[in-house]
Amino acid sequence: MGINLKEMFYFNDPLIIGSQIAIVLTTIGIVAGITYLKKWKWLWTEWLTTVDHKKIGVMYIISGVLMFFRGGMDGLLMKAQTARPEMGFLDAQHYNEIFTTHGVIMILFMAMPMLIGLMNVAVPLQIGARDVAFPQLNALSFWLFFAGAMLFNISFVVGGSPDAGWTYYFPLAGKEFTPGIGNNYYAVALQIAGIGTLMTGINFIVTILKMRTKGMTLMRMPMFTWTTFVTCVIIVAAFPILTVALAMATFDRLYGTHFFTVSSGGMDMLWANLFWLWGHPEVYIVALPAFGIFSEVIATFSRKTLYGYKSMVYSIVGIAVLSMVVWVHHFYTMGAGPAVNSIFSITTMMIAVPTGVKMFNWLFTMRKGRIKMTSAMLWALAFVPCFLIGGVTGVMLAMGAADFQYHNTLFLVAHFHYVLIPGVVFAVFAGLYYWWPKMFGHMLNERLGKWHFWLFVIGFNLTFFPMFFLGLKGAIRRSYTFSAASGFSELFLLSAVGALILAAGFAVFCYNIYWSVRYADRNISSDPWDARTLEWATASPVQYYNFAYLPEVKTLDAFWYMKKNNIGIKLDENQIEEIHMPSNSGLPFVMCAVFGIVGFFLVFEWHLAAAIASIGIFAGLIARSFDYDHGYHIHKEEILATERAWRQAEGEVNTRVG
Amino acid sequence: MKKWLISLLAMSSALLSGCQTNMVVFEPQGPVARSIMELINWSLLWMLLVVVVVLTLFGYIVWKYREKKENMNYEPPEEHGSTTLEIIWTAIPILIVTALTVPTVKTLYALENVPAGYESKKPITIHVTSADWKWIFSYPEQGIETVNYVNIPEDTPIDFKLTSAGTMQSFWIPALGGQKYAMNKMETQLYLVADNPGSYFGRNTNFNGKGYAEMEFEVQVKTEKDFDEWVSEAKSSAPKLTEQQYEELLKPTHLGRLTYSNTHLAWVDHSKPDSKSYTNPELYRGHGYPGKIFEEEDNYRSPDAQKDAVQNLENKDAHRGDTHGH
Amino acid sequence: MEKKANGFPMGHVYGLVLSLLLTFLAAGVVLKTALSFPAVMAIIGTLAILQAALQLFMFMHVTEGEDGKTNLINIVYGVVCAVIIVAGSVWVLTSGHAH
Amino acid sequence: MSAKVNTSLPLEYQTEQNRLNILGFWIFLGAEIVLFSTLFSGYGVLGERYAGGPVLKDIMVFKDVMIQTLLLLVSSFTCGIAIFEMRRNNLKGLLAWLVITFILGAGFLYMEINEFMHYVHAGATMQTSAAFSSFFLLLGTHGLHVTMGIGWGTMIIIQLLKKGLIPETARKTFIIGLYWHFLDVVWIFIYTYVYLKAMVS
Ligand code: HEA
Ligand code: HEA
Ligand SMILES: [Cu+2]
Repeated sequence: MGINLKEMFYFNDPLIIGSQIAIVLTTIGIVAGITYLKKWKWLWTEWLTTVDHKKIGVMYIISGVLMFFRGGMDGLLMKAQTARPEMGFLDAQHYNEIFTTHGVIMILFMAMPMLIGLMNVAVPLQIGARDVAFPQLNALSFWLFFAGAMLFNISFVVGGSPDAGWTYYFPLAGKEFTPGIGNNYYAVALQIAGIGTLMTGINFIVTILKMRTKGMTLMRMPMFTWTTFVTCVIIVAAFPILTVALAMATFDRLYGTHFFTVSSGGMDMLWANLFWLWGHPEVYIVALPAFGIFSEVIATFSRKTLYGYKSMVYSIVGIAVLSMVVWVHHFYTMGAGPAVNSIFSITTMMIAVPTGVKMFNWLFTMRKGRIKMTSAMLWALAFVPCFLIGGVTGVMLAMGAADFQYHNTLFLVAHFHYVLIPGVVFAVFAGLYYWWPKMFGHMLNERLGKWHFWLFVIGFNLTFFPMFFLGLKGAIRRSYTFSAASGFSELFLLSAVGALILAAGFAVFCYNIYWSVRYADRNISSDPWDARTLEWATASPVQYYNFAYLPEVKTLDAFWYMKKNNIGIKLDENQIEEIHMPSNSGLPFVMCAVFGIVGFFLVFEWHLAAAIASIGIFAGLIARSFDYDHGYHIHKEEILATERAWRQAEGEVNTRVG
Repeated sequence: MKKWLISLLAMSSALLSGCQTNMVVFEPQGPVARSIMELINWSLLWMLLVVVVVLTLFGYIVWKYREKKENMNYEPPEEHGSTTLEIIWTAIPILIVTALTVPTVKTLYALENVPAGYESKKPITIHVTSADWKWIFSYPEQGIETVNYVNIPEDTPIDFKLTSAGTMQSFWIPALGGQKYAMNKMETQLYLVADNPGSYFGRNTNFNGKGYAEMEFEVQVKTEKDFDEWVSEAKSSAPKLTEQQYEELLKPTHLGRLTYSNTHLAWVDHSKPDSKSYTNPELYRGHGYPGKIFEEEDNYRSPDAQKDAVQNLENKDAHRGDTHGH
Repeated sequence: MEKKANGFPMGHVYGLVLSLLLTFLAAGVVLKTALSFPAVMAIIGTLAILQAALQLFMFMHVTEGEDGKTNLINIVYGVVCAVIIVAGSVWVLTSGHAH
Repeated sequence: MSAKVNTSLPLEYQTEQNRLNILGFWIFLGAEIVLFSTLFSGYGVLGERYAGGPVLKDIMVFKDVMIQTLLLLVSSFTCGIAIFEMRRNNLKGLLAWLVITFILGAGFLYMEINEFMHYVHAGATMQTSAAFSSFFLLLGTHGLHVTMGIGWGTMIIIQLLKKGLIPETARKTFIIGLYWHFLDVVWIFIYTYVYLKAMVS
């Protein structure tokens, strides 16, 4: 295994050299900064080894925001390239790499961590628990995700980017047609991150089933907790499929097997089949928690309980079940015959029914309410019309025969951005504006928030609405250029301009974070929105033990009920007992490094090195098996002191949006 | 939301009235594309209804119940839902979905057969073989093979039999009908009919590597007389394709139009499960770190393939990404 | 939950005997009978499912403990997914023109 | 997470954390069902695509498959006895039966490795054809699980020796018991849908 540095860091491409320099400089900057501020110890004890679900949530969110930058930059580059016909800004190879990384990063390394991050922050609090069921596993999940994300991201500057689309269709993605190592990154990095996600799924299922506080029956759970639970069920049912599909892909690429190859009996259709068996549930994995966030936000800012709570629950369960039986709608054109296509057309269209139930329930939650136009609520409001368009075009795609004309055109690209951006990105923004005070003890600036909102929503529609028409005119996806004669030019330009506005919106959001961290008022209520669920019953930012003692729940919207009836709000000091907490652990972080290294060696096909490095994985597992750490206890006095302090400060609060 | 509403209305009224929209999907040039368009129009109607209803409701509610200075004291009522309403908004979507399902299934089945009204006419079979990054059309009955263009007679059902020599492609002539995949060692099938003579645009829509964007072809629809003339002319004047030339043809390149007076089906039909594979990974080397390549027994390896590959690598720095020079 | 019995756990012994029986029965059907392929597959498929259920209930005690119901729902859901994945894939990839 | 202990339950259920772990493991087994069924779907689709290479039916030795099956079935039984002994608080019995279980498992592994070597000699490797790629992936994944099970079991035996029967070791033992039975279930399907099916066709 000779190592050729020239080929590893191909030094002949300005774009890539630029990125390499930027990465090196940023890394040096960060290391120097931390050293200068003497923050290494703090970083290690407070963050890298933490098992606190709230901190893990914050780390997920930070990674998600960073990945949004990367994915967004990819999106902007693509828009720049197709702004005019026959542009020479990117060549075909670059464009292919960029849409591949854009798709993967946006879905797996942006949407997933953002939502899992918010789950981590909110769900244990919403059910009145001290932490998740397996705090250390939770940390490991995060660090595996992180290892996968980092491994995937270095592909742009080391060794070559994957370039077979986020759908990674074989045989193109196999060694027969892409012999470079670029596509190895996809198979290996997604595998590592996927294992992390699977463990998150198991962790939250157990947490939600077993760790609800007294009186919180399933039908009293906040809607975000419900969607998290159902999402995790889908994760557990879908991610193992990805694990196997990726294992097959890895074997084909690294060891010359014949699962999806052209030669020796392989079948490329099997990849498409397995990919979408996972891939379709995956889009609901990202959409359902988003629906949960909207439910919380809409109920809070309409000052009403969620309309049709029960049918909301049944509809998410319905969506979850249906999501497992629609995968073929992504390849109606593969020629499986009218019987197959008919069945899957029907199952797919049926998803419109439970989704519609949710839509109407949201609308009727607002009816007779008092709708407060905070930034968080604005996102939820914009979601309704935008997602509606994405949804109905989805139903159009679902009609197998019609899909023969839409498939792989920009109509499809418009559809999925119209569901993914309102359905995920809007929700994440809504969630961040909503839970920000809970996470950090200060609010995001509402005025900047509105700028962010309007720029982003207008830019989004301007970018993607023209794509419906482009698709109907015959413009295809994944094409790096188009001819002037095609008549696509105006709409493409319009779309590019929209993307700039969109980016400006996101830039305002980043500035908002910066501004708020520096200048926002710290003197705010622990319940600034007059909200309804238990996470608002404790301090902001939340004490590391969450609750002094676990609250008792009597109804849905538990905290609202507590406030209205003035029960359980005041601290009952007699109820305070010692609290048992799990200890921090450096093992997850070490495992992240080991997995990253093994993954890197595998990507470069240095099998011996990978085998040796993977001993580290087993060492980690053994170390964990022999770890009998029982955690520690917080003493009563400490709890009392903390509680008295924040409850006293609460009286002097001057910031409350109420 | 008004903006969307207006543009949606504008769009659909333009579509439904059938005037010039420049949208190829709405300007069908044959019965297959027409039946799909009718299905699409049907769905648009219903979707428009859904969008209008939901947006109206949305606009009304948000406007009426927004927080104002006057209603700051208004405390919303406790209400938990309504079974009647729940039933209504479950049932109506089910009805709409049913209204969409029935024609969808009908069309799906219809598309697998010769279009209605053309059953009496004997279809012409054309084998379509896609390779990186070109389209090869074989007329077994006529004994002709063309590359990157296909001539067909008007008003005659064409039975396209699709397969691929390597990667997965999708065969699409939007003016004439929907698309289908072409896959190695697999045969998919598509009936199309063209109403009128003319030139239509066809292409691959399934991403298959560097040369994907340019993987297009032209469909020339001729009168039957012109078509027969073209056939006999091609038969008499076009050169014969040899196996060796064919292997050359399958390399990942862009080519212009070619015509031959025989077909490659004589020695290989890529749709057969045990047909020979013509893969040569060396020709796909790009930038970045080279990975291991696995030798397959039936890999295509002409004597100069290796040389080509080496040259390919040497040139790659000079013009990365544009190996297709046309 | 099992009692803290002192004797030998006969339940386990019966389980073993039964599972051996099912295994040999399946082999017997395959080796000694001349039924058609679908018939044999149906029979041995049923035997496999029986035997899996036997392991689940007699050895693994799925329904035991305070989460017995959850465990059972979980396993049933897993099995439903398994059927969808296996039967669905085979159906989709072997129908139509895709040979 | 609290260390409250309910002594009326068997050791492995006594603490809250133990109950969480056991439920979590069941959910994990749900994921394993999906994982293996995906492998089966791969074999179901590719299993006959020998691409002109050797055919499983011709090279397999049914007698050896039967022995593997018996080894695994009996080990599943002995594993059940081990857990039974654990519930009687009989550490010695537990250890003895566990050791027997893993020895049987090792026997199974030995047979399986031999079987694979035999196939490789007969010209059927993972690279030979799609059928053998999917065969080896399915069987290999199961075999890897058995290997991991033995390694993990060894760790637990060491811990039992060091710490005796306490709620934590009991939970770990109980969980590996579940795991071991599950591997037996998977094997039943391999036996039926891979080996017996090959004999029929
Ligand atoms: C968050 C992600 C998300 C969501 C929620 C959806 C939701 C839906 N999607 Fe989408 N989809 C994607 C992400 C998503 N999709 C992605 C990423 C791709 C492309 C991947 C790729 O190829 O790269 C894709 C592709 C895709 C295809 C494949 C097309 C092709 O490749 O040719 C199809 C086809 O059926 C489809 C259908 C649907 C349907 C029917 C819904 C439904 O769930 C929508 C339901 C919602 C509504 C309908 C609106 C509200 C309902 C009412 C107001 C009730 C009344 C309505 C009616 C009766 C109609 N989607
Ligand atoms: C959650 C998922 C998600 C999200 C949020 C997005 C967001 C965006 N996507 Fe999307 N996209 C996908 C998922 C997503 N995408 C997927 C799955 C594919 C298919 C891939 C494939 O074919 O394999 C795809 C494909 C895809 C294509 C099609 C490529 C093709 O087929 O030819 C395009 C083209 O325009 C595009 C554009 C964009 C743009 C402009 C955004 C914007 O919304 C991005 C906005 C974000 C920013 C702009 C952040 C950057 C901001 C700054 C850096 C601040 C500084 C400001 C300035 C420099 C001005 N995407
Ligand atoms: Cu889908």
